[in-house]
Amino acid sequence: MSFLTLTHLQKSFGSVKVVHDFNMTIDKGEFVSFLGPSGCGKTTVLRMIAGFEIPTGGTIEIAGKDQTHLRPNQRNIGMVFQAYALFPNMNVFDNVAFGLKVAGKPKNEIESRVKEMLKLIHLEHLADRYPYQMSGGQQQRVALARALAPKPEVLLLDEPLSALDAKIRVSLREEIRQIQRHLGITTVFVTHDQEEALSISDRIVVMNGGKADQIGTAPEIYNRPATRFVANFVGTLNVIEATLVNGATGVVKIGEELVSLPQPVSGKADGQSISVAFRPEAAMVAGPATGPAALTGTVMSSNFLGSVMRTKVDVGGNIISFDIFNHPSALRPKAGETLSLTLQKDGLMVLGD
Amino acid sequence: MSFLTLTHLQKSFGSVKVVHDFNMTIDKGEFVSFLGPSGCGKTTVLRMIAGFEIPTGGTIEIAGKDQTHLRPNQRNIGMVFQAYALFPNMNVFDNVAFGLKVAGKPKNEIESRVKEMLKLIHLEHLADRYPYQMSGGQQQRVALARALAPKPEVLLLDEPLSALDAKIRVSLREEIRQIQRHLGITTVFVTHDQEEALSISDRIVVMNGGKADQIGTAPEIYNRPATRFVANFVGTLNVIEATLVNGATGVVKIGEELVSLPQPVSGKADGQSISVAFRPEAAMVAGPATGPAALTGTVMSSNFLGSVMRTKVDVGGNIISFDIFNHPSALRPKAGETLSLTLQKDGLMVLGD
Amino acid sequence: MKRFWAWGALIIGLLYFILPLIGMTNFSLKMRRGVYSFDAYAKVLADTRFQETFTYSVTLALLTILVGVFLVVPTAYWVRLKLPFLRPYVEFVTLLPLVIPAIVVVFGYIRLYNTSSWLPLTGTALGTDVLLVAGYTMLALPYMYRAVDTGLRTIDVTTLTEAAQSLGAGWFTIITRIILPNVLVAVLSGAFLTFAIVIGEFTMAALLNRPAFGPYMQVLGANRAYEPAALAVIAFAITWGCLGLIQLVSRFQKSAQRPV
Amino acid sequence: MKRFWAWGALIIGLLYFILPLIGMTNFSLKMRRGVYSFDAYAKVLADTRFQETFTYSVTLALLTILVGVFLVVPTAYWVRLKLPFLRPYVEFVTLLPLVIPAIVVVFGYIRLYNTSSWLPLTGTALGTDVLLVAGYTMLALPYMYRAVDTGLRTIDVTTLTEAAQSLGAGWFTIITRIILPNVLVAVLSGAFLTFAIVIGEFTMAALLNRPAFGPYMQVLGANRAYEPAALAVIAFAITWGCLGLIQLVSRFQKSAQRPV
Repeated sequence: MSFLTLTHLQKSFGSVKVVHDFNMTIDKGEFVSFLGPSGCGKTTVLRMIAGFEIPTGGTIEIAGKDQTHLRPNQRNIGMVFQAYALFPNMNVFDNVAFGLKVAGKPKNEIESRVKEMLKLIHLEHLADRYPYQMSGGQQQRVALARALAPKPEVLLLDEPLSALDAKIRVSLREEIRQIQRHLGITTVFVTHDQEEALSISDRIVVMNGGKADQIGTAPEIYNRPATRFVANFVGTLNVIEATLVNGATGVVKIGEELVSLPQPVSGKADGQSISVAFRPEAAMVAGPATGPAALTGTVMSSNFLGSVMRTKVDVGGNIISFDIFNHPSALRPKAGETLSLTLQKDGLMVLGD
Repeated sequence: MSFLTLTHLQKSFGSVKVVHDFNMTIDKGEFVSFLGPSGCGKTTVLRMIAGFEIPTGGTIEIAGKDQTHLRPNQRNIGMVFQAYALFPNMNVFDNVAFGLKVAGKPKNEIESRVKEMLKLIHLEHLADRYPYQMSGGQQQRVALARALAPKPEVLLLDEPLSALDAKIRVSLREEIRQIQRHLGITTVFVTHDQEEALSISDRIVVMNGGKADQIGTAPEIYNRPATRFVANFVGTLNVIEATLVNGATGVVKIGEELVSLPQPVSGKADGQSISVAFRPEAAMVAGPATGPAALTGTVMSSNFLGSVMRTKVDVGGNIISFDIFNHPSALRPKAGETLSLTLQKDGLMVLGD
Repeated sequence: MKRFWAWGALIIGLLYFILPLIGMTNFSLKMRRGVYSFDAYAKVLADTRFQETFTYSVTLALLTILVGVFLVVPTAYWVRLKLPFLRPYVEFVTLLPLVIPAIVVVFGYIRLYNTSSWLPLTGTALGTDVLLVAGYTMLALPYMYRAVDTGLRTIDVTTLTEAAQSLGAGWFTIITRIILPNVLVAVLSGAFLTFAIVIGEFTMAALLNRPAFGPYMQVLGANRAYEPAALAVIAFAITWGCLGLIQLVSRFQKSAQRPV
Repeated sequence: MKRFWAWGALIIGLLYFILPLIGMTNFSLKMRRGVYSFDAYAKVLADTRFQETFTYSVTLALLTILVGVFLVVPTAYWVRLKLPFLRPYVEFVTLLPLVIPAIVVVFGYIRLYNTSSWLPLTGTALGTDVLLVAGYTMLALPYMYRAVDTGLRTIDVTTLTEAAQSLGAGWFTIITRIILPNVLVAVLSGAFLTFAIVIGEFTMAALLNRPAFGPYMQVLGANRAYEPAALAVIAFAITWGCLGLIQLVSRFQKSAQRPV
């Protein structure tokens, strides 16, 4: 049931290849995020879907119709920009009505549709306001309503939350997701903020150097990163040295403990050393009963970050970060202290390249 | 051993009072953060310490000497700005040397001091670079070296990390803290980012509407917020309704459970309803043995945020957020499910105003 | 210390303009010996030559503004939107009239379009007027372009254009409904400067021998004593009034479109 | 569609300048009947009146630039730093010379400083030169101020000043070591425009009766055929060359100071 299909998409600016062979199919009603550092090509792909950039190669299809060479105003697409981009000379009502007016809809239809949209974003009472009279969060909600008013087939969001304050960013992303679910509109969301992508998406595309490194759900991306880049870009990563005991069964030796990894290990001979990675939350201060893998090290620093406390431990030269939830009566590890950590077996990963 | 003393500081711009009666003493070598939303007056206090603003009332003393009416270039202060503010016409060496040249130091002393500073920030190899040839993080480290070169008595940091990327922000804040500890320089750090303030400071001043709402260490601020504003601004807060059973012993009834709070409750009669607040990490999914306070509710949504999963539960009309650490094999609560939560007793707080 | 110098510089700058003005105004009121009177003004306003040349120059000024707006607004918009790399060059081109003396341009025109050329514009009054408007447009170009470009700088041309496109709008709709309304004040202020320049211009009108206001002022200045002073004060009052109006409009527009 | 119009407008704009230039250059080379020659140029350059008036105007131009820089740089800096609310007014004041005809200013000067006044500047050649420089400075003010202000806009004046202050620097150090080096290109480009304006100016010099280059060009233009064309081409070549140089310098400076 693929709705938006990108096939062998390529884009070069002069001699610089920004997007290499990008392929993806997105289902109707799906919410997909493009996540990556600046310059990875995520915005360029979005702009090609919108029609603002012409692909150097490849095709873009929406609902089975080729869109590759249509001009932006010939495509049926709604777009929300980082900078809101409300028309400063129009009030909220006229901004939302703009697409409908351009399409030549009758006046009463425009009026009822605009009202419906303003209700959706809970701003019915601000219809007469001008953009400069509203907060950033309100402006971005109006921009969303404006994009949705002409009933586009695809909604494109280009870092819509980057210009907003932290608290509003979180509440607006939840609101966007809720509206998207309610309307069932196919949506592509571009962001460089991993937490945003992880929390909001049906699927995430992690992009790096103009191609998709991994496409998957949030837990897949976070817990089973396909490449070293994905593992490092999404979340914090600890790496320790281990010795491969049996590749076929995935058994390695960490310190003095034998640990079987969730997957078998290929490409390394038994007895060779191997890098094993894990997330900060996969390590815990060892209780009385030693866990499946134990590491002993010296505390280097312990930072209170609010809901969690992040402690760095030097384990034989590897710096391991681990998190524990804040607890008013919890003891804070002190620098210089010796500490034993246990690792959750299924949180261990062996990274490819 | 108070080193920097602010006494009854006030500042008005025209008829607008930006800072009301601000009092604080900072010890030698201490790292203090001013945390608050924009417009709370934190930057104005910093700029008064630097001498860029003249207080409407009150005094500023450094090491026992009154500085209130000295001009900025007569004070012995180092300042780092959000916008780096490196001199674009000078290379790194000349930027760092500027303060020493102005002070008329001999040439060989300048040279050795600049080299020492560049070593401190690990940029010895970039002495000949111009600001435009460096990344934001590098420029801000040069700005730090420039501020420290003339051996100021107090270092002022005005949101120095706000313009940087997330990953660099974290690593640079650790570097700043390490250099500050190494030099033992008294430092005031202004930020609107709670995680930054919590992780880096000896003490934090939470500012609101031109005055300090609370001054304390990071765990004090987070776990024992003095006002409702502090509780809401720092971290996420859940609020549930309870009934006060015995104010003197601090016993309340949450649902069907009797819970004794960490402190006694005053100002409410026994039997009255009372709002009890707690952080998302103080709630846990109930195990087989029911904990000190149990709440049952319906799951509304569950968001994967990377290292933690934040779940929202509707408990009798109150929306409660709670976090659990990500775990590859952990089950994700589904919307509509019924869930029991236990609360950690010492995570419960009663908020004043 | 330095504050004193800065204020001093500001005051000197103001005196530059105000002293000559006061002197001249004072003088223009002294036509009747011993008392202040508006005799000079009455004389000037009653002169049919004044009325004719002023009307002529106003007409040409309005034509120049039309041509300028038609030339500059789409160019400046398009350069900002699609050819930003051309911006320094276009800006450079629009600065040229400041450094090429008007006299050069007019000589060029006369050589090119004289009665024996392929397009004998200077042969008829209408043709010469066309040449004059062309020359004025060139003179006014730097101001018009700067004004419009500054206006365009205050809005995010690219994103607004893309937002309008994604909502289905074509170029005509974008320019008339989005771009023009947002740079209207800038266009007005450019138009006004153009007006002021054309009204006061002497060299081109004189060399092309057209009955414009500038040459009339020159002739009057050479032959009379009080009337030219009165004329200058009138001209100044008109321009000052218009400038004040522009400032008012732009202040109003700003306060209506900027975050508070 | 619209792209065609935009390019068209650009080309028309260019033709405006280039056609007259070509026509005139062509004409200036035709002094010797039937063949192209540089006779007209040789004649112009050999004229002692040319040498005298050119030298005079260059001297006055340099003086004007000095006065302008001394007036404008601290003012623009101080206004940006401490009196930003004054900026629209200062900008307005600097625009006035565009709308007050030079003729008004000169009449005012003559009335104020004539031989029977409290400061009889027009009584001596030196005094008149002082008046002329004052008038030129006023004419050049809009360009100088705009240029310097644009230069100041590219740096964060406030923060750089505060950074320098917190490192112990006083005002003199800040202006000479931080501000001036960073706006040097802007000052140069303003200076150059001033130069071009002063060299070509006619009205003020003629009315104050000083031996400047503008009136010389006018006299030559009225009495000769080929020489004025040659003169115009020479003037144009000089200004164009200088403008090109400024562009080069600013391009170099930009690439040396902007993020790559």
